[in-house]
Amino acid sequence: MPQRRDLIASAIVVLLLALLPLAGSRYAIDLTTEVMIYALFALSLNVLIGFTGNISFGHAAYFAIGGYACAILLTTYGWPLALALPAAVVLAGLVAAVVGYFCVRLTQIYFAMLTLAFAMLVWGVAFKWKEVTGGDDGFTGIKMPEIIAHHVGYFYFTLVVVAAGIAALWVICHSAFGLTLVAIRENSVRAGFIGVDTRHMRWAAFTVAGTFGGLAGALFGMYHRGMYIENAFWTESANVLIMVLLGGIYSFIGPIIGAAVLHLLQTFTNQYTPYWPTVLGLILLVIVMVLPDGLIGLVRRVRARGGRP
Amino acid sequence: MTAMLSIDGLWKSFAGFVATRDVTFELLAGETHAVIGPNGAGKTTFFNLITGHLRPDKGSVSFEGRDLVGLPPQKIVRLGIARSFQRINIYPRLTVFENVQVALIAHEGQQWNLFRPGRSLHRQGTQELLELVGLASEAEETAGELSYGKQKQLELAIALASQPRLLLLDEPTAGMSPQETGETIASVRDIVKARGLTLLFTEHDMSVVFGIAERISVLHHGEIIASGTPDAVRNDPEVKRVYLGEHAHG
Amino acid sequence: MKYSAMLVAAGVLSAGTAFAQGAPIKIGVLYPLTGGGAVYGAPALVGHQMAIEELNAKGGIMGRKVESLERDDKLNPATASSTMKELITKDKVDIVLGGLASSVGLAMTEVSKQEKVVYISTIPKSIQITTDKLHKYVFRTSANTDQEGEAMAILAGKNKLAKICHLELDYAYGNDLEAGILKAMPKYAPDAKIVLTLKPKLGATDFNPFIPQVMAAGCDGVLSGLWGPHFVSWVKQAAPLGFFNKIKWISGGEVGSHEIAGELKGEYPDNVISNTYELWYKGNDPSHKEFQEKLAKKLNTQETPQWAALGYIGVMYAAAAMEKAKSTDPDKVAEALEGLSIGTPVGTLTIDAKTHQANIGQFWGPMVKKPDRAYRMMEPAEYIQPK
Amino acid sequence: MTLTMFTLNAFYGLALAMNMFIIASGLNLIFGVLRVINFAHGMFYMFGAYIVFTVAKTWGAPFFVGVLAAGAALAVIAFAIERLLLRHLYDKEHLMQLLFTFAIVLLMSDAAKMIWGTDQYSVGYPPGLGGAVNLGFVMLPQYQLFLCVVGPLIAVAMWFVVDRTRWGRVVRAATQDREMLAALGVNVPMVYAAVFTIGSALAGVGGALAAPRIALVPGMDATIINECFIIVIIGGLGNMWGSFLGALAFGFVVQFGTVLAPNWQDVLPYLLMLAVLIIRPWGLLGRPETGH
Repeated sequence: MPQRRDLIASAIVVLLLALLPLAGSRYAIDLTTEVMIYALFALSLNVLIGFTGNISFGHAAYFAIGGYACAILLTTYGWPLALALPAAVVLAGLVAAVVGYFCVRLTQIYFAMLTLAFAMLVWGVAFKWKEVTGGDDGFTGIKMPEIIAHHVGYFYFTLVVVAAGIAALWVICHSAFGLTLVAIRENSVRAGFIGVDTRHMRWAAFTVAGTFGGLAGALFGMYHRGMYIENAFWTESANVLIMVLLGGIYSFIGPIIGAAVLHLLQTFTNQYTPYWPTVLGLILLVIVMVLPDGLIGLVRRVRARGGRP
Repeated sequence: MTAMLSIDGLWKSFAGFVATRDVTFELLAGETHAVIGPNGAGKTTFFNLITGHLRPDKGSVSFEGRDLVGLPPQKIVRLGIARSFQRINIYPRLTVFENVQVALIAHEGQQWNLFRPGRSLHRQGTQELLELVGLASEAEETAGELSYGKQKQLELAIALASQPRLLLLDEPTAGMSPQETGETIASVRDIVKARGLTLLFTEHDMSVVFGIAERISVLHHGEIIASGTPDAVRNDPEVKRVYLGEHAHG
Repeated sequence: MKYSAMLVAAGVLSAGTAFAQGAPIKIGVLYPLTGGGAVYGAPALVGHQMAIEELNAKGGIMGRKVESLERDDKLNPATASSTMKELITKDKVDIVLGGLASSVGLAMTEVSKQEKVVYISTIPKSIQITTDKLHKYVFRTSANTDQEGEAMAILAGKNKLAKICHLELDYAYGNDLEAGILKAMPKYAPDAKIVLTLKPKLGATDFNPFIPQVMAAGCDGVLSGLWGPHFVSWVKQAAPLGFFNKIKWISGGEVGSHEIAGELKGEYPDNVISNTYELWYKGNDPSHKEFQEKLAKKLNTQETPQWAALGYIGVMYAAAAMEKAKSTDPDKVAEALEGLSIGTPVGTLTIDAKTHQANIGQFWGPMVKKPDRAYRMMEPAEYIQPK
Repeated sequence: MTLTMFTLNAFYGLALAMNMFIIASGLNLIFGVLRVINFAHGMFYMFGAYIVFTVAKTWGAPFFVGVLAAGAALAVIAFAIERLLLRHLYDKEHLMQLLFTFAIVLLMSDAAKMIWGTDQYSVGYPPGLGGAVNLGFVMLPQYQLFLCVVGPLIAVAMWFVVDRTRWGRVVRAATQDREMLAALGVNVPMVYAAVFTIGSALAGVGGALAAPRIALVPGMDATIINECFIIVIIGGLGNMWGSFLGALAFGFVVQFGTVLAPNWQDVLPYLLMLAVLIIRPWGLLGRPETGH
């Protein structure tokens, strides 16, 4: 069974990550924390894209809701983390459920544009509800529990939460539910004719995606000690969409790889040149013209070629 | 025998073009019934109206006494009607095995299970269905890469996975070589007999139609112009004029 | 003018100077270099680079070579936050400068607080940086919205405005500037009354919903916080209607700078009184001439933009503070910055020990036609400096 | 709101609508025929504006020569993009086409920075259109009046070409069934190239025509592409009169909405799209796509 192999590989990755702080580089710790958060964010979006076949242009909305809610509950209301984090995640999921109810009535580009419209509404609320969110000054100065205020503590916290989140998504994506979603992506008409209520399933997938997106957002806000309206803007939605596509939508781990590669590339490119758009543009051209399955597809193809001489 | 499916005064038109015109039709439990007619006669529309893909403008469709009009496809499937499609309609990126497995999951209502690994469910049942349609050896292949004939067989397996009592097959041998056609028809006939299914199918190959159908209905311009045993239909003057006349080679 | 060429050459340092022992001093800087913010970020970075080159030519800071690490903040606070952390934790910079947007300035203020590294805000005006969010390590060498608002109130009083229409962009800077103006009006323009306040959105390109309202309100003057492209679009859409014929337009947002005047040329309207940090044709200090000549040479044009001065002053303050502290230790540098006075191209500036705000002023004045020029110039230009 | 104000706002709403329609019509044409969602359309618009700046202001050519130059330049750019790259993507998934056009946006944004730098620019009104017409109770800017004429002219011209010419019939047929066209001996690839070229040239012309009214800055493409999408979507993708209607809805909602509820101005277009899509999921004049 490949599952056991995957399990062992994942355990090794988590273990290696857990050892990272021993290496002592603060920078590596911070960067890895960021990558883990983006990986969860991208993975949550892929529940919609890769597993259900619906492209969302507004996934940043749930990221922002999770981030803002957690930040505000911790700071303004002084809730303990053990309550604030779940509450933020649930709120993101609830909003996703409400928005999803309307969006799943549409398909393809209309679906995408409606997700965009709702996301921009979330952005508008974050912008205008200044008393609560800080408006476009951002919500800074998030109060953090002592135990995770230090960067190493926060790294382990993120590692545990992201690992748990990814594990949960893995279970969901490989469950009967997940397999049925894939059937809907592949052929939603046929799925209807085997007795699947495709709209309800897509709605559920939308909610799952929003919930985990909210979790990633909560982690993000605490990491930066601030949430900003830019986090809800459509450019953020586009960014995570590119992560997913870069990694490859047809595999579970594709988006994780996409998130890591895009974020690291973006970070390193910015150290040398402000011409990041050119770099990204060329990467996208390569994906589109020669790597439609993303990086993971490339890996598979290379492996397939190696395996069958 | 009682009527399993009764259709009464069914109408459907698209932008002024009448695709189904006042169709009244009865399907008896356990029979093998063919719907024939020239291209554009409205056969696929007729199937789509029964299975909920389209909503009729007028008329009623009832299955075992239950009104189907207005029900979405997924509800109708659950009542015991499954279908295949004229154009290939599978999940191309899933494996052959998963194609059938998903249908079994859906049939058992397990699509809402977020925790049980999908690939561990109904392995036995999937295997049996694949063996039934002769795809056991291709189980782990990607469905979209199968030959045309095999994809048709896969469709049949998907339809059967819903454990239907009534099976609707839309052109099950379309695009097949004569040899494939023969094999397919033989297997369909065996399955229908073994499982005691009622079969309603459309088909352009007259040798197939007259080979296995117990009763035949003829659609022409959306109307049923004749219905009865193969012999009765063959000799129906109206059918001869509008249909067999045009396709004398049939 | 194309600053993009400069961006490519970023980080190239003057060679040939002998430096004392010791690792180079690292100065990190963030400006927006892509997208809409690059209009300001790119020239600010030019000034920054010029100051670094000068320092190294003179032997660096405390005899140590100065290294400049320049990054694009993409006008995005989260990017700025990550990048600033990276500069601190990976590159081990001794101080961080820059920012443009208020939100970016506040995000950098937050990182500075967490990481205990000095941050000098060189463009962001958000009042919060030096009030609510003030901490030991954050300083500002640009003006803030209270200072700008005060100057506008003074000018409203001087021009004897009675009925004022107030225009601000509906975001942090606009709202803060509005508060600054309202705070100062009772003192400097007690007779003036604001009869209409309108707030177009940030990034608006179409001002038709607002222009008729202002024209119908019968104001004798407008106080405006519409900067850069907003001002330009407003002018283009309002001028054909004769908008500027009777109304005095007193504007913050540096639309009195040469960038705007030189671009609008003949389209620049009458009756505009505005501000700018620096004017290539007017300096407050003898050192301005030297600065101006160098900048002109670097950009290959006499008519240089104002933003370079802000980037330049930030570096000068960083250098002076380290020299004074004789250390790069953030605590000592922060202490040195408190109350520190230095000469800059726009005159001697002092950072207030309590508010951490430099008393940088701005040139204010009417934009007038000149017979020998294609563009308008500020004349008389008055340097209004906060006390 | 007084009657005068109402008239003015109605006029400005119309002017905004026409300005947007000129740009959105090209986007819609491309989608209708190629089924490609062209994110680069906003960038083409920005290039149009910058090109008119270079031609009319830097080189001193007449404004309308600049407009034609902008249209021509974008036609050449678009033709090259279509022939060299885009045509290989028609049989791939929508997502890939989307990413492709996004890549073009990124590359062109940096190209613009290299060509024009990061300064902001301004283009003057063409002679005779820089003033206002005094109707006694209101003053209307001449240039806006001019745009109110050009917009419908383009709509009518497009309607004529698409609905009344042989070439238009081919284009319309291409939206229905590509295989059929090829079977009829029509050079489908060239039809596609032509449509992409014309649609993109319209973006260039739209940018050039918008240029005298606004400041030209990097990033001016971002807002416009979102707004064009909204217009095309609420009108019904691929439907020319739908886009016209969508532009009108957009113009009036944004103009009146901004006057009456300025707090909502940042999200007005999105609210409009939200309302339309919830009530009419396929846009005002769009039809649901049957099957899959």
